[in-house]
Amino acid sequence: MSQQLDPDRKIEGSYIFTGPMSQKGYALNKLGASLVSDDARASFKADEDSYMERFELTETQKKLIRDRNWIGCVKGGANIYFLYKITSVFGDSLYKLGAKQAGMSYEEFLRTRKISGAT
Amino acid sequence: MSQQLDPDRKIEGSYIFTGPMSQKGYALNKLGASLVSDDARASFKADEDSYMERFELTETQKKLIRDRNWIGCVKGGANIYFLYKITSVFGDSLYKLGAKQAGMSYEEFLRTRKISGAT
Amino acid sequence: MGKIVAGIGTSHVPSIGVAYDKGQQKSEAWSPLFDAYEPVQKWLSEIKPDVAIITYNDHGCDFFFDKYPTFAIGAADKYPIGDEGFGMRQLPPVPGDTAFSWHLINELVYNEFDITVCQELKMEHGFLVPMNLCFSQEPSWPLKFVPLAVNVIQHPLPTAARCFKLGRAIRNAVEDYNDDFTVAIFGTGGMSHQLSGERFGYLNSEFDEWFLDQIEGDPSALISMTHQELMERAGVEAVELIMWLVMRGAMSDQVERIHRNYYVPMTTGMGLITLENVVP
Amino acid sequence: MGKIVAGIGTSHVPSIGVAYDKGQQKSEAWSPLFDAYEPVQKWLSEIKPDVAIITYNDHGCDFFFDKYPTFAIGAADKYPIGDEGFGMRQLPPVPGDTAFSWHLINELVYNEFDITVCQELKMEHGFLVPMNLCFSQEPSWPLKFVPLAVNVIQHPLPTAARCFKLGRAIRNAVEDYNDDFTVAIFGTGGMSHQLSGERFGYLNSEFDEWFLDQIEGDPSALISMTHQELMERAGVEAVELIMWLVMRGAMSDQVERIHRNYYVPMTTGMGLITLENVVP
Ligand SMILES: [Fe+3]
Ligand SMILES: [Fe+3]
Repeated sequence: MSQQLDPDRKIEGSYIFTGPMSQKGYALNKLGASLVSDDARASFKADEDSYMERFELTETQKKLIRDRNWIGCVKGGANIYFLYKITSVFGDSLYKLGAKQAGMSYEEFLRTRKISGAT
Repeated sequence: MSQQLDPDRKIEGSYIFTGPMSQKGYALNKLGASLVSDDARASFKADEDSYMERFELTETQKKLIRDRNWIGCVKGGANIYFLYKITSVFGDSLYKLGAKQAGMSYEEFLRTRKISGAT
Repeated sequence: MGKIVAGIGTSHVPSIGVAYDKGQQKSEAWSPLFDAYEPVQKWLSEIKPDVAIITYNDHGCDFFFDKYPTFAIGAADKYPIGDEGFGMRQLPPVPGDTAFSWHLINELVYNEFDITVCQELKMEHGFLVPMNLCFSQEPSWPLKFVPLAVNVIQHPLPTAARCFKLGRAIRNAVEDYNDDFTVAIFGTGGMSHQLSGERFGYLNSEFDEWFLDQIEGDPSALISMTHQELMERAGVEAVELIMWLVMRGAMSDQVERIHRNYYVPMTTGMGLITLENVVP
Repeated sequence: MGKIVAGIGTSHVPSIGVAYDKGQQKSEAWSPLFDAYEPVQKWLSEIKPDVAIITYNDHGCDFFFDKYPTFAIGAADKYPIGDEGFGMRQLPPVPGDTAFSWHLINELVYNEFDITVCQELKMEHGFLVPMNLCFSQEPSWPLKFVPLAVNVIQHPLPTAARCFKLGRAIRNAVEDYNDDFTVAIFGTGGMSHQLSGERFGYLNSEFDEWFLDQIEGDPSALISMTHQELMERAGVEAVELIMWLVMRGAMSDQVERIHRNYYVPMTTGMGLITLENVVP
């Protein structure tokens, strides 16, 4: 059996989306997965709390979203591609979402890139 | 490559549910797949035609249903398990559906069975 | 290391579920079936497996042809009951074992089985009938379950050989798991029957008895059988018998048969076989 | 017998789709990328493949973790454009080749690949970005497509070796098809990048250049690489580079490289390689 992940080699600043992580973040990801129409995005934006009610989020998960705590979401099993659909509704595009996870301002982040216009 | 089906050995009175059959009967099967709640079954029963409108059935497919032409459905790519959900709405249980395909009355069919009470 | 303690082949005819729900276990028509499972229930309550892996096929409760998987495995704590088109059966949700499911899925995928992983699955007759026959849900299900759904309805189906190899890989995954963990594995469906076409009602009891012989003594002829041959000899819908080979593949080459039954009241040969491994 | 006439590895970064839709192909930031694809478009318009098989991954447009497949293949005449969460791109539906899809699926399933068969699939950036880069849709798409989606987001992922073998099996299936039928096969995604966690923005251009060397000259080190190593060296989301091995497996052992490009403006190494078979 060729194991593909080595639990003894944690990759710094990384959270591998394994089965147990997927189970833990299931409600968060389901919320993300729902945001694939203008209507859904508009209702979420208009009333976050009642939109969240449709999914079985725990109080902790709701708080992560209310606090825009994206790195907390990732640690809690949000898959980056589904999380991205959530953060986009709040204006956090992929690179803003990334900068927040890394604890930088968007401008700081852009300064670390070669071509800051290629967004 | 071990081919599993032999196109030169047609099995009498049988229609193998292959890819092309599945493609052909797609709308019929999608209609069947929808009938998995009391509400859906009630609306279909109440107004067949407008229920059928929700799926992209061809005129031929609609006529097969209106005519309760179950063997025609099977020849047209209806999968037996999805067709069964359609026929059940019209009171044709699995064995009645079967008898009709075989061109027998239900009573005739039951007489060919060992234990006619085991339905 | 974990251990497979029981291998069970059994039919999953929907009318058995109806008879069960109506309490007809002791009726003249149904007692030859249900009575045969009483010693099986007793045997299983003595063996007490931690988990039962149930190889079954969806009949349009969970999957549609928009996205139809060859092999799908559940990874949930709980599997609710589904509506197959005839109303919801009044049964409690089925308990799952998420930790073991993920272990199994990991090992299978890394061993080149291309599993569709299901964190939501609804249970239907293909799964529930074997459960109803082999376990009592009073006061609650006595073990946890892993649903393993196989495509046996939209060709191309996995070959019989592939099903057998999947069983082998499942055995290896169980043996790689926690000490003292015990598993019962089920292959369900069949036996001979045909539901679609003018050939509706076709049966072949001789074939079924031969299949029961071979699954016990020497499955090699079953492993190399094509879908064509299986459908010709046993009926188009009987091709689902390939699922018994997942069970057989998970057992040792030599097995001891504990129970066997065959009853054919209506359109389907209702078969039962239970096996234990002969440790070499 | 059918023939694979082109093997293409290319990144599928979403911002490329945005730049494309905004007509920024000639902007300072984007021309180093788009310019590199002009000769590729020309080459492909000369080769004129009948079908392109695009190995890509869904990013939450078609699949959710309720039922997540390892390998999914489309079998439809037409694939509509999907909404990934950011609105619908104004692109015409993608034409499919149902007959070839079913042929391919048959051969793969009978050769023990456990495919999820999709008669409905919506197309998203993983698929559309490579199309936009390599073909012109004016006045209409010049060929048909087969989408092949690989799970590269929820572990366990298929191993790199399994992806390579899938490519081999695809080549055999193409060679078993109609005379004069020609296929381009794409592996998409990557190259180095990390989107999740505090390590966001991690890049490794040295790794990317080495990967481009190996995929051309000798993929064996890539085939035996674990997901762990790939993620350590190239970033967590870069593990999707295993999809390039499906493409490479479909090519002959020796290949001739036609184009190569590498550009890394932002968070992802944007790589391109095109290959032709060296007939032995
Ligand atoms: Fe079945
Ligand atoms: Fe991707």
